Amino acid sequence: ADPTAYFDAVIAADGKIEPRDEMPEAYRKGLIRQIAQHAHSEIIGMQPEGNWISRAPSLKRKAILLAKVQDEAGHGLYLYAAAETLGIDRAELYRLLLAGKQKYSSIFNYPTLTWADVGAVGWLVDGAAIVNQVPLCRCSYGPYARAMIRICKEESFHQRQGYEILYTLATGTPEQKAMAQDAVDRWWYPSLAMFGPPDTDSTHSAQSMAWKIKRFSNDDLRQKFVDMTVQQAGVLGLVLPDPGLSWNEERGHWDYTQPDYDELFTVIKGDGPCNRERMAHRQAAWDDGAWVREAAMAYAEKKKVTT
Amino acid sequence: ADPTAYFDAVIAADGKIEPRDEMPEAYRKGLIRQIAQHAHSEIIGMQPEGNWISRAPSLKRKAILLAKVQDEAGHGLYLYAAAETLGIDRAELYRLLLAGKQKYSSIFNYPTLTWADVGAVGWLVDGAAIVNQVPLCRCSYGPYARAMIRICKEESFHQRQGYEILYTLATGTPEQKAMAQDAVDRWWYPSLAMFGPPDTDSTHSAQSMAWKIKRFSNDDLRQKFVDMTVQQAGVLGLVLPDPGLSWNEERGHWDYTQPDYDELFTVIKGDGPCNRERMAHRQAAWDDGAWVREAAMAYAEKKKVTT
Amino acid sequence: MTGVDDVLALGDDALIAAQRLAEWTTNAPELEEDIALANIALDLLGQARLLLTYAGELEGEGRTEDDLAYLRGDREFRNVQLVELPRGDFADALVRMLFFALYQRELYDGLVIGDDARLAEIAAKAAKEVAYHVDHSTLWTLRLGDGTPESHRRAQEAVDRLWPYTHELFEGDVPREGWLAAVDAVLAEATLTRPSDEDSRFRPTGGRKGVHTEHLSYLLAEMQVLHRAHPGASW
Amino acid sequence: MTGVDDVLALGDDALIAAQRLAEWTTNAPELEEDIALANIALDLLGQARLLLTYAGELEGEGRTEDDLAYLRGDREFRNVQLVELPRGDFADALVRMLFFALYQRELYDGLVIGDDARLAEIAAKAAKEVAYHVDHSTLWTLRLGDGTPESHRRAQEAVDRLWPYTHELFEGDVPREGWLAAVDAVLAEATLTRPSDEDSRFRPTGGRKGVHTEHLSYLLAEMQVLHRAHPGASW
Repeated sequence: ADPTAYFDAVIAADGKIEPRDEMPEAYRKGLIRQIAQHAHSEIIGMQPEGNWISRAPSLKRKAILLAKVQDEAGHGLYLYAAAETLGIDRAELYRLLLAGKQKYSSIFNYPTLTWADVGAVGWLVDGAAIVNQVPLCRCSYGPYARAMIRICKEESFHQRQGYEILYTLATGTPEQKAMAQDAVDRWWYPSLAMFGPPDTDSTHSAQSMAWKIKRFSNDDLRQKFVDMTVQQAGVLGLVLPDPGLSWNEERGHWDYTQPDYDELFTVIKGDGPCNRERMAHRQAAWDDGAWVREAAMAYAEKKKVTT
Repeated sequence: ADPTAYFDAVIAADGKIEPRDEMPEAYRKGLIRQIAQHAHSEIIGMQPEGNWISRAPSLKRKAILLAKVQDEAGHGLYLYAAAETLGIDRAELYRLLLAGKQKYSSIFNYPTLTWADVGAVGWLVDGAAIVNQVPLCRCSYGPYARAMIRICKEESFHQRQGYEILYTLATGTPEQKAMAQDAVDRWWYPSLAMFGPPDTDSTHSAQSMAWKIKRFSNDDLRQKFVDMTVQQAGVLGLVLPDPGLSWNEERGHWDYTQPDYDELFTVIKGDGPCNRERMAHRQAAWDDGAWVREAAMAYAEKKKVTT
Repeated sequence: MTGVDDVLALGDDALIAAQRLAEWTTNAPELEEDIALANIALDLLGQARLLLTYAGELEGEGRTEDDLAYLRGDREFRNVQLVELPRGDFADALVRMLFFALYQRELYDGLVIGDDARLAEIAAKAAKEVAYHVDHSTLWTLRLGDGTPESHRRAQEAVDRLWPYTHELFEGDVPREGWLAAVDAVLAEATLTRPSDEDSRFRPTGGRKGVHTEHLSYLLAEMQVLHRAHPGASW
Repeated sequence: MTGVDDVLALGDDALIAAQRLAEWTTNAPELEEDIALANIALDLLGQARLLLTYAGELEGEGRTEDDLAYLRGDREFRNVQLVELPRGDFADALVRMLFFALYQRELYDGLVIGDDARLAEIAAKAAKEVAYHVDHSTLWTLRLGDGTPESHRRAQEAVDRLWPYTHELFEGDVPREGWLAAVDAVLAEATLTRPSDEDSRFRPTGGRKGVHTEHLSYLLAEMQVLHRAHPGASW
């Protein structure tokens, strides 16, 4: 039998590929790359928000933020587990991350400068992530699709929390409202850039579409995010920093100014404001923990021997 | 000639012993111990005040405090230099300090909890130090006496600054005044204890008196400090935390309650609130600086060879 | 009747312990531990909120949990010094958690059957959480103590460094015997040595009266900065 | 006419540099260096006070040096990011001082002969101080770069880490050529390699517009905590 016949049939029938199924090597490799990048993004993404846990302005907000960052670690775990079903282990993925051989989402290379950034990250960054990720809940690789279902549920919870932070600020004191507007001013374009380069410049996309990993083009997803966000910004009473925003009756969508893709590539290549610090932080945590991981292994080894 | 004849004659004539002069071994050793302890106190004493440099409440106070702590480092330098004239080098004295073989003043093992502590340390601790040290300006060992003259001048400047901090607080807001009173409450008895155990229990004293290193008894100096301080506290409008304070017409001095000498001995033995932290801090700075000192030596060596 | 300061003491212990533990977020030696430490910090933060709210009610001046957490200076905090010590290494964190969780177990066990119904209710909820903290810190104390020579050394150093600060936990009504027996059992299995009471004359104290180490005011400066910069604002 | 923001930029550079440098007090590798670093921090603090006072006067809203130092948030600070980076090791401190002092030398040399008499006066005083900072940091860069293999490695790492942040110094009117030549001469003698302009696409910026690294708000939280806790008080 043709070894790819089953795979092709499942994909054609919109079914799920499972770990034990045969699959094209490029499908497997592409998925590992994508899931790993997604997992790394959750882990590195803990840093910009973690930056405000110690300073959260109320105990309730502190608890919510701490729980959120914890959820991100949890998402990292599911995703590394999903990647492991493709025959690679977490330690190796970590190594590739720290060696700069695998990427994470560039959005986390921007600094969180004020408390309002925690709100803006929740509202805009998680919002953009959800738009990107919801289609992945139907992606053709079973373990990834199932991980995404759980993650998307939590992400939309996080997005609501971010929105709520901004709403409280936007309806608070003049200083709080200014803080909220400032955060939106800084996070808007980087959030738009999260959908990747315009379709005309995008690599990987066509094959991913065919394999039903990706289901919508970058530009379609970006438009969806813009349409959704413009409406919410109105409710918040905050201004999106794009003078070109206008409703296009004909298209039935909002026209908007594209983000600066040169900046995006600069960040992707490692030269964003925080790339070096994010990686150095992760590396330091990893190095500092080496003796602990060794102790845990040595102890487990002893217990195996003596019991 | 009797090798100690010159020494004895100089002491008898209230003259100065200089480094090249012959001197009894016990005199030399005792002086090294005392000067080293004094030098170590300046160095360790930088920590409790240094604790507030980053948080000083005005730029002017920050500059004054930074300059004061710098002066203490300078005092340490003069005193180590004075000790070195007795044939021991600074590195060895450092080693003895870090090994716990030489002491520093126990007062620096109390924490500085608020900004007012910076004032109280200046007023009470420097005040007590000055009462202790002024007689040392006339001590029989020349280099020590000369170092003390310079140090006492700067110390009285520091004491005035501390007094001024407290005065500003005591005449400031109710919170500031409470902060000042709280600091005085905590620093009063430890400052009294700086004069050492009562004369009845004091070791070393008799010989030091005979050699004109020490010139007044612990209790005399303590009384002098109390008399001076009671009067200043009145001007500040702060209460010294001793209900037993009362003017003794007959003695012409203030009666006061003795400090808790058990507590003093606990601190001297290493079990005060901050002994461990002060030593750990100094040790860490020393260890962290090792590669720097090595580099400076290696560079000096190279320059010697090549020029 | 329960005093405000007694409840503040419990609330401040939990709050400051949570704040220190949360510093581990993104710094833990493995992902599972990032999650576990955040979980425990969340439990402690939850206890702190209930306790501070109750303390505010007892006080009767309308102060909320946030007023008490954000608008007091270090001289007004009532926590023991153990929980405010700097983060230290992973051995510090887990040995400290062991000492503190075992203390909290004794504490809450007592409150559950005590006279104050409100505290009994808080304690009943917290006791379940603390049981997990005890398990988690016990497991790690064993792993570190009986792991590698380096982990043993670090764990022993943590025990020696932190031990003096445990005496302050028992200045109140919580009996030390049960705690000591539980600690001894874990340390013994972990091949760690517990400093003898005779040798340890260094017994820092003062936290319950607002006399802290120099570390607490830095912790509070960071924790309170944003709240204090916007007086009266809602978040 | 000189703008408020221009003077604030200079004052904030000096203030934040002083605050970071003062963190070395009691932590220097030798006593002489404790004194030297405190001295240089004092010089910078003095410059900051003159400059902030002048900025307040230019602004004309009655703000004093302390209002400007203690009552602005990090988004209102105008310093370059170079001076706010964490303390780092001794090589970081001295290489940073070299880069910054050589920049300040160019800066003040320009101001001394500039149109603004007040700035010229401040610059004339500061220039003498900066000459010492240049000497001191040059000496240490040589010692570290050409000292031991470890010190060479650390010095080179400091150069590589800090270099990207030097570009922001030259976004204003200060010319880069003289600075670059001076830096090159010191680094070459110190056997250190300067990153080429072609290789360094990472050029962090934003400080002059109040966009800083995540470190500045922590520094300010600590620096301002006491002043802000007592609104309107005198010290």
